[in-house]
Amino acid sequence: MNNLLNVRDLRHTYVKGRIQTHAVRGVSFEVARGETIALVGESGCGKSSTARLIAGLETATSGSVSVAGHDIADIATDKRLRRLVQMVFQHSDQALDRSWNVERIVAEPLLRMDGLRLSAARTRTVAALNSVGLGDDFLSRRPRELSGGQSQRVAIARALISQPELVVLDEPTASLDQSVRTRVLDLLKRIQEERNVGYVFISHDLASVRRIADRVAVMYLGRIVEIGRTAEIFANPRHPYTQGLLRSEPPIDPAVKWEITPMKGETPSASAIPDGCAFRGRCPIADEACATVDPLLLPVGSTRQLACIHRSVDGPI
Amino acid sequence: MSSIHLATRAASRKRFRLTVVRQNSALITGIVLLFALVLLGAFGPLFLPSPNVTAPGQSLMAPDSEHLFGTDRYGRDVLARSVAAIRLDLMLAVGVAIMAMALGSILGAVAGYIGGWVDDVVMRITDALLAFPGFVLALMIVAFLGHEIIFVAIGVTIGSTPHFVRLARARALSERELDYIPASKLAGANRGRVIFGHILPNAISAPLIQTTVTAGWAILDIAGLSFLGIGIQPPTAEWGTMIAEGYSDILTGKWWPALFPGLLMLLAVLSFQLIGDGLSRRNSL
Amino acid sequence: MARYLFQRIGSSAVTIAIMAILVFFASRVLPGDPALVRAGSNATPELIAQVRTQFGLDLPLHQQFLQYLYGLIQGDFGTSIRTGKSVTTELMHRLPATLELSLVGFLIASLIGISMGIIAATNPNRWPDTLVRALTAVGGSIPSFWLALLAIFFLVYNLGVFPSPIGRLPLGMSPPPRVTGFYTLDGLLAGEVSVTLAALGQLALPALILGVLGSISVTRITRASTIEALASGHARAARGFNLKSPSIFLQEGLRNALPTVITAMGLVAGYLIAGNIIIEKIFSWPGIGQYLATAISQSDLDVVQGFVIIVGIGYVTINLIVDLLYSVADPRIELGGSKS
Amino acid sequence: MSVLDVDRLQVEVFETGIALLRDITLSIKPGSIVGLVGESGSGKSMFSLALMGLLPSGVRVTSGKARVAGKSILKGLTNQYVNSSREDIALISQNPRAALNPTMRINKQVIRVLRQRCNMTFKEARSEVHELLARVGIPDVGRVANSYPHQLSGGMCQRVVIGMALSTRAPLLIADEPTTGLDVTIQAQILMLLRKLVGESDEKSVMMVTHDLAVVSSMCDQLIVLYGGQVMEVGPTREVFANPRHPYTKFLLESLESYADGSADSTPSVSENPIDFGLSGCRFSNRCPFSTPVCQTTPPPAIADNTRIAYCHNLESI
Repeated sequence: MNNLLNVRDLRHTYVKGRIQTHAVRGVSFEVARGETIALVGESGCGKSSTARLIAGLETATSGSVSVAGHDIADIATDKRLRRLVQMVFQHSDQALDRSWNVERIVAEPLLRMDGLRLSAARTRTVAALNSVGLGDDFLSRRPRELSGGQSQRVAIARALISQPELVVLDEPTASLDQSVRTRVLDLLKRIQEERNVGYVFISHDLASVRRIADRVAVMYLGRIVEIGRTAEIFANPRHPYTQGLLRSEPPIDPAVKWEITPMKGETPSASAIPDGCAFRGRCPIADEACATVDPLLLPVGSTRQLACIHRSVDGPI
Repeated sequence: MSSIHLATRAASRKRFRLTVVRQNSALITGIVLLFALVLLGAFGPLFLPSPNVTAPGQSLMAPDSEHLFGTDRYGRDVLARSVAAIRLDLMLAVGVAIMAMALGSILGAVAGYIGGWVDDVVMRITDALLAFPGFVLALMIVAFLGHEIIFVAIGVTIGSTPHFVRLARARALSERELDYIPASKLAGANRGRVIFGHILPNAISAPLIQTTVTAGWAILDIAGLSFLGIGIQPPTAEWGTMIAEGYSDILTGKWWPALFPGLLMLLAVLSFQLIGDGLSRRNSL
Repeated sequence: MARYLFQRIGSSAVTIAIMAILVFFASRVLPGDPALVRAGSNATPELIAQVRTQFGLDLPLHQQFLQYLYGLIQGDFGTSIRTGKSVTTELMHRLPATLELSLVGFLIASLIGISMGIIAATNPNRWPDTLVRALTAVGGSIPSFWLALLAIFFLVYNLGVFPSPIGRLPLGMSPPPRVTGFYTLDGLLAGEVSVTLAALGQLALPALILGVLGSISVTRITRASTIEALASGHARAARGFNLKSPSIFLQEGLRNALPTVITAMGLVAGYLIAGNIIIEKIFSWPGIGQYLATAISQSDLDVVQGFVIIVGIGYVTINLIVDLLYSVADPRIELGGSKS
Repeated sequence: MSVLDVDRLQVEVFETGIALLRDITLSIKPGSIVGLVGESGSGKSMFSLALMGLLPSGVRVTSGKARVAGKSILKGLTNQYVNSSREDIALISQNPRAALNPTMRINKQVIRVLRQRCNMTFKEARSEVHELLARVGIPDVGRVANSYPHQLSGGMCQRVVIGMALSTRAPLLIADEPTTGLDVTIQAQILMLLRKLVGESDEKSVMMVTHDLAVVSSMCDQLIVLYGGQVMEVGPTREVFANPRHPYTKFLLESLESYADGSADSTPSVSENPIDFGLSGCRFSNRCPFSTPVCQTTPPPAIADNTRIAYCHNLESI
């Protein structure tokens, strides 16, 4: 029980009318203290649903999430445990209540969890703002007076003020300009070093993943298809989906001629998942076996797992 | 060249300002109009004869310098009565609109945020109430409760509330999807805190604008009920009652007892409408 | 499609049921003694007791409720205390008069509303638009009964453009044999063109007033939703493709405003059914509105109940039609559910 | 002859006189793909709207000239947009789903463009639809042609829009954030398609309006960097990436590279101040680490160097 976060066979199915949407289909992983795991994938891969389940914003259909030994159901309902998991959201322009000022926004966890008054929380609020690089002149500002980067810093300050042990970062830089992204990521990294907090980092942006994550889990249609150390995955992707994903990212060096065969097709709907391997419709190496076998996520080497029946043997491909 | 250029630029900029003023003119006209009516209602009675003093010898006198709006069939001064009605009608209408706004917004925000069966129940009832124009609803309630001012107020309030429920619920549903709501849940806020601390303050602007329009409608509904004889009863000076009393006179060519109260009512409703229009334009800009 | 229709009819039935329950509770449970209201405020205790027994108001509430429901299911809205006749019969007898007036009013409202809306939307923020906006602002503020009185004073008594407001036919003319209940149609069916013309003449002014008042919201919504549609991404893209302006106005503007306009027309249709209580009273139009106006001033509560339920059913039916048309007009609505 | 020639174009908010675009000068050669890059608020979308004559109400072109395929698109003292100019431009807009009419089936929309832009008869246009859709790599042509936009994915919709844009035979294609909001694998499909289709013709030029430097680096021959409604730097993509001259371009590229490879942010103190449209000088001067007093007050001069232009007072000293 050394892990900060344990996710075991997490599943989540939404039912709307007669349509069942299988957003998360058996996801397991763990995160150590001070570690960052990135969940990457395209829209509909279930990474955001997983994030909400881990934060306790929704209840899983089955499976378990535990943080620091506490079940997420207890954390979500118990005020004393609630501080353990916090979250930073995607849209910088809607992450803050526009009718509140920065002081109340940042102090809200202290007001609710610890029953403090705003004035009693002042010192800690200022400290939290300072820790994200904002001065106390921001206290009385309104969200509409903040730039995207500043909004996201305020959101980070709010997430950190209750001293969480795990922070779920749901595409925290997606709505920011390129030049601001780097700074926000660096800020998150620095905070992690200071506080030894664990991160679950959700992103579709591979560059930001490479910058911040210790390990990467690549998701497709509600499953993890490949998981391993960041450097390993980027240097030597083994799942055909991971390979296609990395290849699709345009290179930033104009001297490199970008000439690829893009991955074919589009992600099927999560309410009509193909039999066998869910990726086979887009996979360049799929054969008949893939239509019948649903590949398990199996270890290849000591630090890596892979869900592909053609790549289950260890060794270079 | 450059001077010509500057001149055309200045000219078109002026044209642009004019359109801006024209766009805001609704709001300005509305506020001025309402303000004038309120002043008239507050201080007018000080300078006018009592609205209820009858003078049998002076019945149905055409407008002249003594009675600017003429007299009705009991010899009462139509101007004094029309002005006396401002206070009653405006206060009643504004009170009704505010009550309906408060009730409807809270119900709508709660239903929209909590969802599930609470939402089902609230919206089912709202839909059933919306199956009637507010006027019919008010009419039914007044018919069942009795013909008194308080029941008229209750009736028109209930008739106006469903719109606010709809409006607030729609806003609550979209607010609920914004990231700051789960963020405050993670901060430990319970449902009540989320609804009253976050959802309502952000969802309230549309209902607030709707309140002014509703006040206008409430004037029409209240007067309509009185016109049918089930609202405010004579001899109280009220626009609808006065028009009803002037109804038979108009057929004999005496148009003033019905015309003037209607004109004032029109201006009152128009002022609320213009303010509502102007506010929603500003809000959407 | 059939499945969707059944679902919608089912939910309409639920709405009507809830409405009926609300009406019952409004009449029995709200403060105020129903027997007292019915007997009148000057009634003797004996009379009140008699009214109580006569209307079953002395029974326990749940029994009253069951009786009321049982009656409703059989189409029995009770008895008028004023005339002693069945409320259902009286209302059904008067319904065609109201429908005829409402229908013509609705057509006028749609015609005026949609054309004014289009005129305004083709010239946003220029003088035709400003004029239309000013007209709708004033029009939306006019009390209907006041407008009707002024119209009668000027157009009937001073100018004589329209006949006297004395109901569906001039004095001395007898109605045509009843087939549809619409005098204009029945006159034609019976071959009495003079009756049809006379009926149309009587109909003209009240229908015009209803139409003008009803056109306000159609105008507003046609204008607003067309302008909104013309400002949308696909309208901009169509201009980006340099498509022709009339084509853009029709396909990007009006076509996409259509679902909203249909909704507005539905609201107006509902408003007209009820909104002519006052107009019918002023024009002595023998429809259900006038019947209600008389009944209400005399606390004839079963008539009020019956009226409310009939109007409710009418309104729910209109909503059903609107929803069906809406789903045809907007391909994004999947029949049977929500916007995708 | 250039496909697009813009000379000192100025776009202002009328009410306040704030210049959203200031002195924009640039040109695009036939057969090239040019990237117009900028972060939010840079005015890149405003510029493409100005070229299309689709500026929002209250915003006008106040001075400057613009020619598309040699024809002036603005006329007279008031800089009114010449409506027929749009014949020479086709727009591929952001959010392809919203760019298609939700109440029309795809085939009707395509037919409409073909009839009105290519003077085809209804029959000709109808027989052309399937071929057009197939050319943009749509696999299931019959089904897609019969669908409404909401029944298709964003990628499919963008293919349809690209197909319609190419069918207009306009020499200039403006692609406004054509892949923003699409998944990265779909983005790769669309970008490859766009490059292939543009490569097939020598006359067509594309102006890619984007915030994504990676897209620019892999797609564009030329690069125009915009900040606060002002051009910062213009030049061939390779040269600008290899050796940015303007402090803003430097900052942008360094943050991108350090972002990608994980190294520390080495750019000197570039502040996070928001864009100040009231600045009479260089719009970047309130963030620029090399800012001098003259930067605040005077718009920067164009310093040309061979194929490249940078707008900066202090190029020599940096």
